[in-house]
Amino acid sequence: MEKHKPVVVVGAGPAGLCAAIELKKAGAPVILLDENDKPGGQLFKQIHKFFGSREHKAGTRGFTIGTSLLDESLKLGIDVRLETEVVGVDPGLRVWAVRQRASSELIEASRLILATGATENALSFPGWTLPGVMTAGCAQTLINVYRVLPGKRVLIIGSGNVGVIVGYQLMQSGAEVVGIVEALPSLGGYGVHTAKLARAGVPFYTGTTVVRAEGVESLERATIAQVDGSFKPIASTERTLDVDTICLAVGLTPSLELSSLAGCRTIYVPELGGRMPLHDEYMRSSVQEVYVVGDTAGVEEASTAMEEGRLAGVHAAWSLGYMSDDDMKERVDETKQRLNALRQGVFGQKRFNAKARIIQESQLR
Amino acid sequence: MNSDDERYICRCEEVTEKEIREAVRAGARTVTEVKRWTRAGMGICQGRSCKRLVERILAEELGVSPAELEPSTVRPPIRPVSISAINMEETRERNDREEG
Amino acid sequence: MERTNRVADHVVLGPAPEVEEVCIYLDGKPIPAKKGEPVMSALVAAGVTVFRHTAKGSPRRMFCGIGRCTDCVMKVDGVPGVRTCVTRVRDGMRVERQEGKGSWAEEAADGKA
Amino acid sequence: MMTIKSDIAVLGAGVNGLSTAYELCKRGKSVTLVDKGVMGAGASGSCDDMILLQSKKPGILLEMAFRSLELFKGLSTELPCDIEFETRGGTILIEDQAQLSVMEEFVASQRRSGLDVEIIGKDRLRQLQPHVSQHVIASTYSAADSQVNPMQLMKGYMLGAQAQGMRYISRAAPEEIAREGGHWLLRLSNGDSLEAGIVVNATGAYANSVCGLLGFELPIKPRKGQVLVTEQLPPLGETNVWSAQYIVSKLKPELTAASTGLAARYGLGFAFTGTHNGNYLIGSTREDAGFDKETKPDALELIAAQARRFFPVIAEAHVIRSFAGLRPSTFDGMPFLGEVPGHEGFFMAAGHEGDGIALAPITGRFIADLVCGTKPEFDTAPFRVERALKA
Amino acid sequence: MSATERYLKTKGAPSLAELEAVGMLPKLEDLARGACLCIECVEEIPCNPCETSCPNGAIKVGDPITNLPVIDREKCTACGLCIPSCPGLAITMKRVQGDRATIRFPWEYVPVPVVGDEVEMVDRLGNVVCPGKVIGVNAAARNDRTLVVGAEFAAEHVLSVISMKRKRS
Repeated sequence: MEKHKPVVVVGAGPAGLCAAIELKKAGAPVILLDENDKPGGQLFKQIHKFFGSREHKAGTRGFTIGTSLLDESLKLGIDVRLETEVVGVDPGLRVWAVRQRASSELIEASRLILATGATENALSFPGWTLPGVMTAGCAQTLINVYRVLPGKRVLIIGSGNVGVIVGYQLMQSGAEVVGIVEALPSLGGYGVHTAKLARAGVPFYTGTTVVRAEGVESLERATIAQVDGSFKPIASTERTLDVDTICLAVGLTPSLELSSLAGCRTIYVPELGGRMPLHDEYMRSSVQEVYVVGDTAGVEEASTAMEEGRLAGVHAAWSLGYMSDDDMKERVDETKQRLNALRQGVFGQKRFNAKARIIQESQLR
Repeated sequence: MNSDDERYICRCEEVTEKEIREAVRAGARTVTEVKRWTRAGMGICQGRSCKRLVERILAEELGVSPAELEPSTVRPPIRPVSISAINMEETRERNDREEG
Repeated sequence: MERTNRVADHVVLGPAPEVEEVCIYLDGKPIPAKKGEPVMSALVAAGVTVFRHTAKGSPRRMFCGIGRCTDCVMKVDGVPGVRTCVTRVRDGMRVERQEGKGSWAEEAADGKA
Repeated sequence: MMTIKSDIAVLGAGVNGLSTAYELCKRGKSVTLVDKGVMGAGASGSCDDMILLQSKKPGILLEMAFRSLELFKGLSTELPCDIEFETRGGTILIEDQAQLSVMEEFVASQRRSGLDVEIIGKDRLRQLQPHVSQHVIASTYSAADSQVNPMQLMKGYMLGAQAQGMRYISRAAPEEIAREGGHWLLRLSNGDSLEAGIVVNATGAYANSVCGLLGFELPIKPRKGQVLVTEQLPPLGETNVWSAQYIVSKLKPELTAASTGLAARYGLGFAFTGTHNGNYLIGSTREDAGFDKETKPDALELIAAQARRFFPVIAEAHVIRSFAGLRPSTFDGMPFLGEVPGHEGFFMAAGHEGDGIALAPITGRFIADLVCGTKPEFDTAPFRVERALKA
Repeated sequence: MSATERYLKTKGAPSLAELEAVGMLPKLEDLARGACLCIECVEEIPCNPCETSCPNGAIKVGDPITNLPVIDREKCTACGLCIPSCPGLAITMKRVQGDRATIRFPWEYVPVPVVGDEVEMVDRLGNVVCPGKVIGVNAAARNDRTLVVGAEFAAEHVLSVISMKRKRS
């Protein structure tokens, strides 16, 4: 009986698409739900080339990866329901989906795979509600999806990969980036990303924070200042920059709402964005029928999200009897190898350790 | 203190950092309690923008790590849904068809 | 020349695609929009910086751009509180800057029943 | 591990525990307020904001509600924060002739009890509620119906009581309650102990489990009420709103057309009110669902459908969350207010079901009178605990 | 490594000295002998398209994938296929002939440069170091929209020049 109910995948970003593809390939009934009018999640605003190896589609632009995943899902005939917001789920795995913001549907799922991504963090400072202050993702959506520039002179807060990538892309769309502000003493993003901005003359302000934003009806200038050892601004170092846009790129937090409603236990892992659902090596949450993949299971990158999606898809298909033990083991092993490759080096090791901690914790409970 | 206290934390309800700190000093120890005391997070976005900020202030005031804070409760719908869209007519019809 | 913030040419994205134009009205003033785009992007393209004022009178535009933060709500075709970042334009759509909670449209007052 | 001594221990930081603690503080008692969770985590923080007189049958509860209303006016200046008390009036919407005749009778009986309430026609109703559906044929109207922000009210009581020396212990559930040497000794889950001459059990829907610690039972059951919350909206009308259907179904069940299985199961009534901040609270169900506090999509759907039936304009308004409260219901619809026989110094102040907010000010006074040995303003007989113990 | 980290992680780009310290700068005699592959990739990130793009096996990353690329100058034919393959836009090809130097570098801005454009060559921090001239623009489809621009400029600046100044649109 359980076998006839669909596996419901929420979120058609890289993680959700890969999970649905694996499930469909194994012959499991699957429904993929996404709030947007186009699948791909955040991939379609990623116009830069990805890192990784050939297996990770490295050197390929994000939107191209989105398109190819999409083609694959179409070829497989996956039931993708767009403009469908999942607004609730109960412990009985009944998914409350709202279609085209016009009608609701309750879908009973045999397994639930949550690939709902993450929410951008905010930073509060006087004036941060002024028009012109926005998240980096907002600016990226506007320039790369809608091809509209939110402003001409941009200050970016946060030097992680999101901040520097969006900064570069704003310049590609014709804006000036007047600076990148980083509270920590050293820059967060990959050196190759920061170097693209540096050679375009963009100044980096490390050990610096934004003190206030000012303007009458919209942003006209921002004041920045160096910070002391406890991250408090030093008044004597204040300087004011003429800007019409501030982009906040100060990290992401896993979207927890649906997994909380489903009753999944959580763990706090600062390296991966804060509180997130606990999960095992197959991406299964503390509720055995619910899987969590991609940023919602700890903020990383699209490349890791895809592999996590595959893990969950394979395991869910196996758990419903759509895959043999041997096949499952083989697929899981090769996926884990690729995942491990992505979690190496100065940037990756921290994430590798954090993930290991989550898995270990899930076994203890 | 300084003007920083007057900065908004909750964009929707326009709740200031000062109000949140006052609520914590008056006994609020979770995001949910801060919400009840100050309305921070009660607005149309339901705390999606300010939850992390409130957590940071709470942790700071209580002298604990954010990891130790109690996770906040969630109730559906997790996105704004129009009254007219809370309508499962189609699901019921389909179920009836399948059962009949 | 009409002020526009549209990105005409782009090395990666290529030249701006030909998209059918529609017309929306902001507080009665016509604004050109590309079919299928959200209200937000049409307004940003036209250089609109203020979408609404809060109950305390502070100006707002958009913040997250993907339907989460609801900062960008406006009155659209008489309905207040519409997220303009995830609401696509329709030809002839009436968009109004929302002041505080906004108001109910006259025609809505009669109800549908 | 410490032992706290006070004159009185009040269990439950809901609105009635708080009002009781506040009244006792005012009378110079030392009070410790204990909650297993936090302030307003139960029904008091999960309800609407209405103080409705009209919904009450003539009798002592209506009289007490009158008195409460007077007290609210005083509290709005007396308490240290704005409780957002407003008197906007209330309307109970009538959809057909059958409902009208029942409500005419009901209103007449309320008027005899001194409530200022009348039946108004369509035109008058549309002045008060311009967006109400055309199918509504008439309404009741009482100018006395009011509202208060329950969270602010609790905050006010809390701050007011604390200013007078009340000690508040949150996240501590009583695990043992024993009478020792003429006082009560409470062992709390946080390791602390509490010694008090008097204990007041104001733990709402959870009151019976506290009684269990003393070895007796009281018929107080959780009644779940699910409520929708809209975004802040421009005001739709002046008054708060109920539907006659629910009252009629209680007074004359035979008149109610067989409601659908779901609506019947959820015990659906219609309550509709705009809060001080502009959010509309739309309810509500009345269910026996144990201690489950989840909200269910199918229940929310029923509530949404009713909202549209009465206020078509609201169809496009957005719901931003839902909540459920567990109201403490009793076998006879009357709260337990008084000392428990055989347990000297142990008082009950629980079982108000949907009237918890409306009756809080008078409940606090009533219990404080009993505890201090003053004669309460109202007859104590209908609220005595004995009535349940006999049954 | 720590010195490199220090400059790279505060200014955004590695300094010349730091590049040299990790063996990422070509020697001047190599530059004079023929076009030299330059990869300015000094952090261990999981990435190897440079390796797989090279038809001659002149770039080795190997396993683990976070190894820094190692150049085998004997095998490099200066074909330039690796330039647009690098997601970090960290690869250039430089050469010195007499008092003129040439550079081929990745470019992703509009307006698209055209041969003959008089431009300003910039260093790693965007400072203009000398004038230059565009001598080639490769927009082959296989580059997936990363243009490869060739420019010539005064040879004395060959080590510091990394790109050209973006024109304001």
